Amino acid sequence: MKRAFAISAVFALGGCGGIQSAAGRDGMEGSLIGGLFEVFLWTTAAVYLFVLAYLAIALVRGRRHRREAAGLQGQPPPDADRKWRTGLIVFTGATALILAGLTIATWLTDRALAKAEQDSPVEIEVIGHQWWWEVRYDDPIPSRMVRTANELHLPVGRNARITLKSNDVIHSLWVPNLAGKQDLIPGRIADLVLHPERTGVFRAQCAEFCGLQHAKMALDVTVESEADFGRWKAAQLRPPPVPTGGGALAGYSLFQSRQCSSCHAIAGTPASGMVAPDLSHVASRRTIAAGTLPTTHANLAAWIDDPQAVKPGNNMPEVPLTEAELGAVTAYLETLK
Amino acid sequence: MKPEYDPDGYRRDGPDFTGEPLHAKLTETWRDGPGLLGWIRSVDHKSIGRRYLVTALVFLALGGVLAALMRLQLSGAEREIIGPDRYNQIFTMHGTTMMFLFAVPVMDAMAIYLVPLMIGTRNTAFPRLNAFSYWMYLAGGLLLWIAFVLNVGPDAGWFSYVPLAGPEFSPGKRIDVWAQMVTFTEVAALAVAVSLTATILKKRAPGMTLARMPLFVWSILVVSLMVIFSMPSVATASGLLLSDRLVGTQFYNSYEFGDSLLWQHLFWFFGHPEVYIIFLPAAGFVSEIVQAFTGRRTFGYTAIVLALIATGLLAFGLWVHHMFATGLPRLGYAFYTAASMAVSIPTGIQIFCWLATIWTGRPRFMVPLLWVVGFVVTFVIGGLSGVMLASVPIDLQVHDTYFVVAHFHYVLIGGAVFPLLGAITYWFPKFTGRMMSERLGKVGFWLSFLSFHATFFPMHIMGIEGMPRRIYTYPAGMGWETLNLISSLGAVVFATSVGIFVVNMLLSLRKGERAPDNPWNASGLEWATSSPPPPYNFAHLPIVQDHTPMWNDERPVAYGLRVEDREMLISTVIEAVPDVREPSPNPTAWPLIAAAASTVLFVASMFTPWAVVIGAVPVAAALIAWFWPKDMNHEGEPVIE
Amino acid sequence: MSDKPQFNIDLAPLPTHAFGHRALTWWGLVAFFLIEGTAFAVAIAAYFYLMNLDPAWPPPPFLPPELLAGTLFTVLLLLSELPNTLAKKAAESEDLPALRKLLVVMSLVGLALMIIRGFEFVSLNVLWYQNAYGSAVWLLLVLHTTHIATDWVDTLVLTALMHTKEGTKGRRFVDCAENATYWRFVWLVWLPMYALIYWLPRIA
Amino acid sequence: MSSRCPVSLLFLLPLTLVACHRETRDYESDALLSNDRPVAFGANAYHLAQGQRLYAWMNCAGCHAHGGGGMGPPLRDDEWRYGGSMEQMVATILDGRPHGMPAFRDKITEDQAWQLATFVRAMSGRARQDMLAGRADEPANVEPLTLDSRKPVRRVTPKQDDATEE
Repeated sequence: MKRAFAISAVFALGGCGGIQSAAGRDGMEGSLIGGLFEVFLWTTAAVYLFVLAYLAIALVRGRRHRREAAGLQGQPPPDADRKWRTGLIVFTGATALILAGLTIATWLTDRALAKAEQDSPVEIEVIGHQWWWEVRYDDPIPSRMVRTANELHLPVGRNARITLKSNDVIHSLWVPNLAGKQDLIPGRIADLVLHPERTGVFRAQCAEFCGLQHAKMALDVTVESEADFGRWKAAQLRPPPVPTGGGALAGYSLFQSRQCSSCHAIAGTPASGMVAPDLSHVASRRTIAAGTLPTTHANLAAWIDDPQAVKPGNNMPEVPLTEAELGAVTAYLETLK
Repeated sequence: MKPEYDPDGYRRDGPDFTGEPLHAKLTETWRDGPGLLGWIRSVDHKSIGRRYLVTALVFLALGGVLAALMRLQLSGAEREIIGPDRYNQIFTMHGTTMMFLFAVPVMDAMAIYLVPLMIGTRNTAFPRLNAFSYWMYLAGGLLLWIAFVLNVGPDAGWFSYVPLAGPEFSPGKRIDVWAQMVTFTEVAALAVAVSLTATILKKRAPGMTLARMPLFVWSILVVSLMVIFSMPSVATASGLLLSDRLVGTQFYNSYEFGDSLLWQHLFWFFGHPEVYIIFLPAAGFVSEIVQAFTGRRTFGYTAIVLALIATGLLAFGLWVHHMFATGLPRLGYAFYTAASMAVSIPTGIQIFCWLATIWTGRPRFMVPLLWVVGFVVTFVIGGLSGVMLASVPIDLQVHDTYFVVAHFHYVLIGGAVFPLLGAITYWFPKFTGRMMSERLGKVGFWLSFLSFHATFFPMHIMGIEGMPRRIYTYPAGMGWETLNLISSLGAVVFATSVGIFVVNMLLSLRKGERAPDNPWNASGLEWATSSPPPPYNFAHLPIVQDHTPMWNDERPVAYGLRVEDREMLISTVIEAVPDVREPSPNPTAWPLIAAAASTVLFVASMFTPWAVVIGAVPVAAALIAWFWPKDMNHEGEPVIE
Repeated sequence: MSDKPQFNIDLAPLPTHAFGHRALTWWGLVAFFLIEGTAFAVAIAAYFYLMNLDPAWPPPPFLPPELLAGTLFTVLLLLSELPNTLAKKAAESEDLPALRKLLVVMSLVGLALMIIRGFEFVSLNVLWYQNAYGSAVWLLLVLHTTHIATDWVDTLVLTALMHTKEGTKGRRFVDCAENATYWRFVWLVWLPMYALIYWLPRIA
Repeated sequence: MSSRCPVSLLFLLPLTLVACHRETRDYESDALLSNDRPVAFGANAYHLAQGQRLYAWMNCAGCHAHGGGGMGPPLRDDEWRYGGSMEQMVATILDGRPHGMPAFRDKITEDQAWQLATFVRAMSGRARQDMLAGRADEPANVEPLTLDSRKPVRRVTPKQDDATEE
C-alpha cells in the first residue's frame, strides 16, 4: 500500500523529478518507460492489495475458527477443500492473465522504443574510461569532428544515436531523465538512441560498477534548441585562442612543457595527449573531473594541485607545481572557453 | 576364505530388545567420541548440522556489520567515513558473505540436521562427505575473512564482472581470494547436495512414499538437484577467471578472441538459480510451520510440490534478465521477460495454499507463524518488484540502482531470512531441548518487521530517483539525503532487532523451559523422537502410513537393525519399501585431513599453478585413506542371496 | 518413546549389500556423473560460445592439433571397455580371481593412456595463453585429464584392495562394479571432447 | 568456532606472507617519501598495475614491444645496458639514453616513472610472484609474466653494446 503511495508521489512530480531521475519525463524513451512503469505500478499495487486482503481475512477467519474450535483439523476429508481447489485454479489463471497482459505491455513499449530509432540522428560516440567519459561528435568532414569530455549536448526534439565503446572495463551510460541505460563493454559496440523532448540540464552517471571511482563518474547532459546546439558546436570547433600575455601565457607554456600535455590535448596547440580528457574548451563546461566539481577557479586550482585528494585513485598524477605555476596553469585553463 | 555365518551372532533391536537397554546400546554405538577429538571426528548429521548452522549465523553477523558500515557511510551526502577502496571491499564482502557464506550454507545446515529426522532414519547418506563439506565451507569462509582483515579483501562486487575483476584491472590477490573462496563453497555445497539427494531418495522410513514426504524434504530434494546443475557453472567461471589471472589464458580477453560476456553468462546461469536455492528451502519452512500451527494438513500438497519443481526448472531459464543492459539481441529478451514473469506463478500458488490453510485451519499465532505472516507481507512486495524488473524497458531504467537493491533485500530477507528465523524458533526445542522465549520472540519479530521496511522501502524510491548501486558517496542536492538517512536509521533498529533474536537464542539455550518431544503438537517424524534427539535418532525405525504420522494414535515401527554396528536401512526410491541394510561409517578424522589437504592445494594454487600438481598428492592420499575400508566393530555378514 | 510401539516389519532378513541402483554407492556415483557431466557441458558451451565469436577457428596462423596421439588415445580408450566390461561382470558375479587379473589389466591400460595423454598436450599446436582458442582447447583436455587420472588412481587403489583379505567382503565387489561404471562415463565424455579438440578446428 | 579449527592455521601462513603492503592502493603515493623506494613501489601490486597501464599509455610498446624488443632493446631478458636496478631504470626513463631512448622527465611524474620501472622490472622476472598479473587485456600472446623464469641482472656496458652493433 504505502509502496503505491510513495512511488506514485514520485510520479506526481512528473517531469520535475530532479536532474537525475527515472521519474523525469524529458525524453521520449523516458516517457514511454515511465508510462509502462505506471501500468506495472498500479497493477502490482492492486495485486498486492488483493494479497493483503486475502491474508487479513484468512487471519480473522482463522482466529474465529480457533475461538469456536471450528475449522479443519488433521487430515481433512478430500471434499472439504473442494471449493479451495477451484479457487486455486481461478487464482492461477488470473495470475497468468495479468502476467500475460504485463508481458504484452512490455512488448508494445519495446516496439515503440524500436520505432523511435529512425530519421537522421545526431551521430555521437561515447567512450568509457576509468573514470571519465570521452565524447565525440562524428562528422563526414574530419575537421568538423568535435571531441569533448564529460559533457553531452543534445538538440531537443531530434534523435541522437550514441555509439558506445569502452577503453578499459565495463561502464554503463544512464541518463535517467531521457532513457534507460546501456552498457559500454570492451571489445563490443552497442548503441543507444536518445530522443530528448524538453530542454534542460540533466545528470548522467555510470551505472555499472567500474572500480575505485565508480561513484564519481558522472556526465553533464545539456538538452538545448537546435540553434543553441549549433552555436555550441561551432564554438567547440573553434580552437581556443593562444594567450598573448600575463599569467595565462605562462600557464600555456607550462601546460605545453610539463606533464599536462602528454595526457591532455588542447586543440590548436602541440598538446595532443589522448590518455585523458580533451581540455580544448574545459572552461566552457559546467563541471570538472567527470561531474565531481563545478568549474570554478578555486576548484580548478584544487584539482590540479592534488587530484588524489578530490577523487582518490583517479589516474591523474599530482604534478609538482609551485604556487605561482599553479596559478598560471589555472589562469590558462580558465581562458579555454 | 569364507567367514563363518552365525545367524544369532548379532544383537538387533526388536520386541525382545527395546526401551532403556536398547537406548544404552544404541547410544554407545552411535554417539560421537569424547572431547575435541570426538568433536573433530564426528559424522553425526546433528553435530555437523549444528556447527554448520552456528558458523552460518556467525557469518550473518559479520555480513550485517559490513552492512551497518555501508549505511553509516551513505547516511549523508559526501560523507568521508570510509574511503572508496575500503568501501568497495566492504560491499563486495557483504554480498559475497551473505550469498556464499550465509544464505546457502544456512539452508544446508537446516537440511542436514532436519532431513534424516523428518524421513525417519539414523544418519545421512555419505555422512563423511557432510563432515568434509563443513570443513571446506569453514576453510573458504576463513580464507575470505582473513584476507579481508589483511586488506586483501575482494573489491569487484559479489559478481566480479570481468574485465574489472580480470588480471589487468584488479591487481594483487584480492580477486584470486574471491574466486578460490567460490571454489571452496561450491565443493561444500555440491557435497551436501549429493549427500542429501541420496539420503532423501534411499533412506526414507518404510512407507514414506515420495507422495508422503514432508514439503520441506521436497523443497530440499529440488534444491539439491538445482545445486548439482547450477554450481558447476560458477565453479567453471571462477576457474577460468583464476586461470586468466594466474597463467594468462585468454577466456575473457576480447583482444585475443575472448569475451567478457562469457563470464556474465556462466555466472548468472548459476546466479539466478542461486536465488531459488535460497528461497525454496524457506518455502519449505513456511509449509511446515503453517501445517504445525494451523493443526491441519497444508492445503494443496500436490500443487505445492509441483510449484517447487516448476520453480526449479524455470529458474534455469531466466539468467539473461540480469544482462538486459548488455545489448544482446532484443528478440531474445522477450523470451526471458516471459520466463521471468512466469516464475512468479508457482510462487503465487504456494502463497495461495498457505493462506488457504490458515483460513480454513485453527491458526495459533505464536512466533513462528508471526514470521510467516511477516514473510507474506514482505516477500510479496519483493516478488512484485521482481515482476517489474522482468520487463526489459523498466529494467533498463532501474537496473543497477537502489531499486534493485530494495528488490532483492525484500526477496532474500523477507523471503528467506524471515522464514528462517521462524524455522529456528520452531525447531529450536528439537535442536536444544529448550523452548525459545515467546515474549522476547514477539518483540524481536515486530521490531525487525517494522525496521526492515523502514530500512529497505525507501531504497525503491532512491532507485527511481536515480541513485546507482555500489557508490561509496553521492553529491549533495540530488534529493537522496533524506531517504538515505531514514534507511540508515532503520538499519540501526534492524540490527538491534536481529540482536534481540540472538539474545533470545542464547538465553533460551541456558534457561529456556524444557521442551517435550512434540511441544507444538506438530505432525512430522522429527517430533517422534526426544528433544534433543539421541545420537541414533530412532530406537526403532518408524513406519509411515500418511502425510501426518504424528497425528495418528498408533506408532508402528520396523525393527531388526544391528545395534552393535552402525547399520542403516536402504529403501526403494518411490515406494520406500525396505530393501537393503548397509553399514554407516564410524567417526573419522579423514574428512578433516582431506579438507586440510585441499585447502593447502587451493590456497597455494593462488600463488603458483604447480601447487595443483604437487598439492594433488596429499589430497589423493587423504582420500584413499578415507575410503580405505575400516573394519566394522564386528565381522561383516556374508552375502545372503 | 514412552508409549509401547507396535513391531510390524522385521528388517533382519534384508541383504547387507546389493548392486546397481539398489546400492547407495550407485546413487552417489550418479550424482557425481551429473555434476561432472554438467561441468563438461558448461565447458563445451563455453567452447562453442568462443568459437562463434572468432573469425576463424583456429585463428591463423595456428594449425589444428596433430591427429596421431589423440586418435591413438581414443582407440585405446574404446578398446579398454572390453576388459572393463569383463571386470564389471566378474565383480557382479563376485569371481575374485578373475577380478584381480582384470583390475591389473585396467591399471596398465590407465598407465598407457596417461602416457599418451602427455603426447596429446604437445601435439595441440597452440599454447593456452596464445588466444581464446588455445585456452578453450586446453580447458577441454585438462578437464578430461583430471577425470582419467582420478579413475586411474581409483583403479590402482581397488587393485591393491582386492589383493588383500578385504577383497572377500561383498561390498568391495560393489565398489569394483561402480568403478567400472565410472570408467564408462570417462570414455563416454571423451568422445565429444575428441571431436571438439581434434576435428572441429579442421572442419570449422 | 574458528578457534577450534586447525584448518585456519594452515592458510594463515601464506596469507600473512603476502604482506598487506602489496595490496595497499597507494594512490596518495607516499611511496616517493619512503626512504626505500624500490620496496615502496617495487613490492606494491597497485603501482605495478599502474606501471603496466603507463607502459601502454606512454606507448613504450612502440619501441620495446611487449618486452620482446624491436626498435628498442628487449625488456624481458637479463641484459641491462644502463643497469637493472630500479634507480637506474628510473634514471633511464626520466633522462633518456643514447640510441633513441627519449627523456620522460617532463612527460610523466617521478611517481609514474617509478611505477613504470616497477612494471619493467617485473617483465624481467624480478618482481614478487604474488604481485604479477597473468596477462593484460590487450593483443599480446607472450608468455605470462607469472610463468616467466627468474633472471639475474647481467650488465652490458654501452661500449660492448656499440661493439656488438658494428
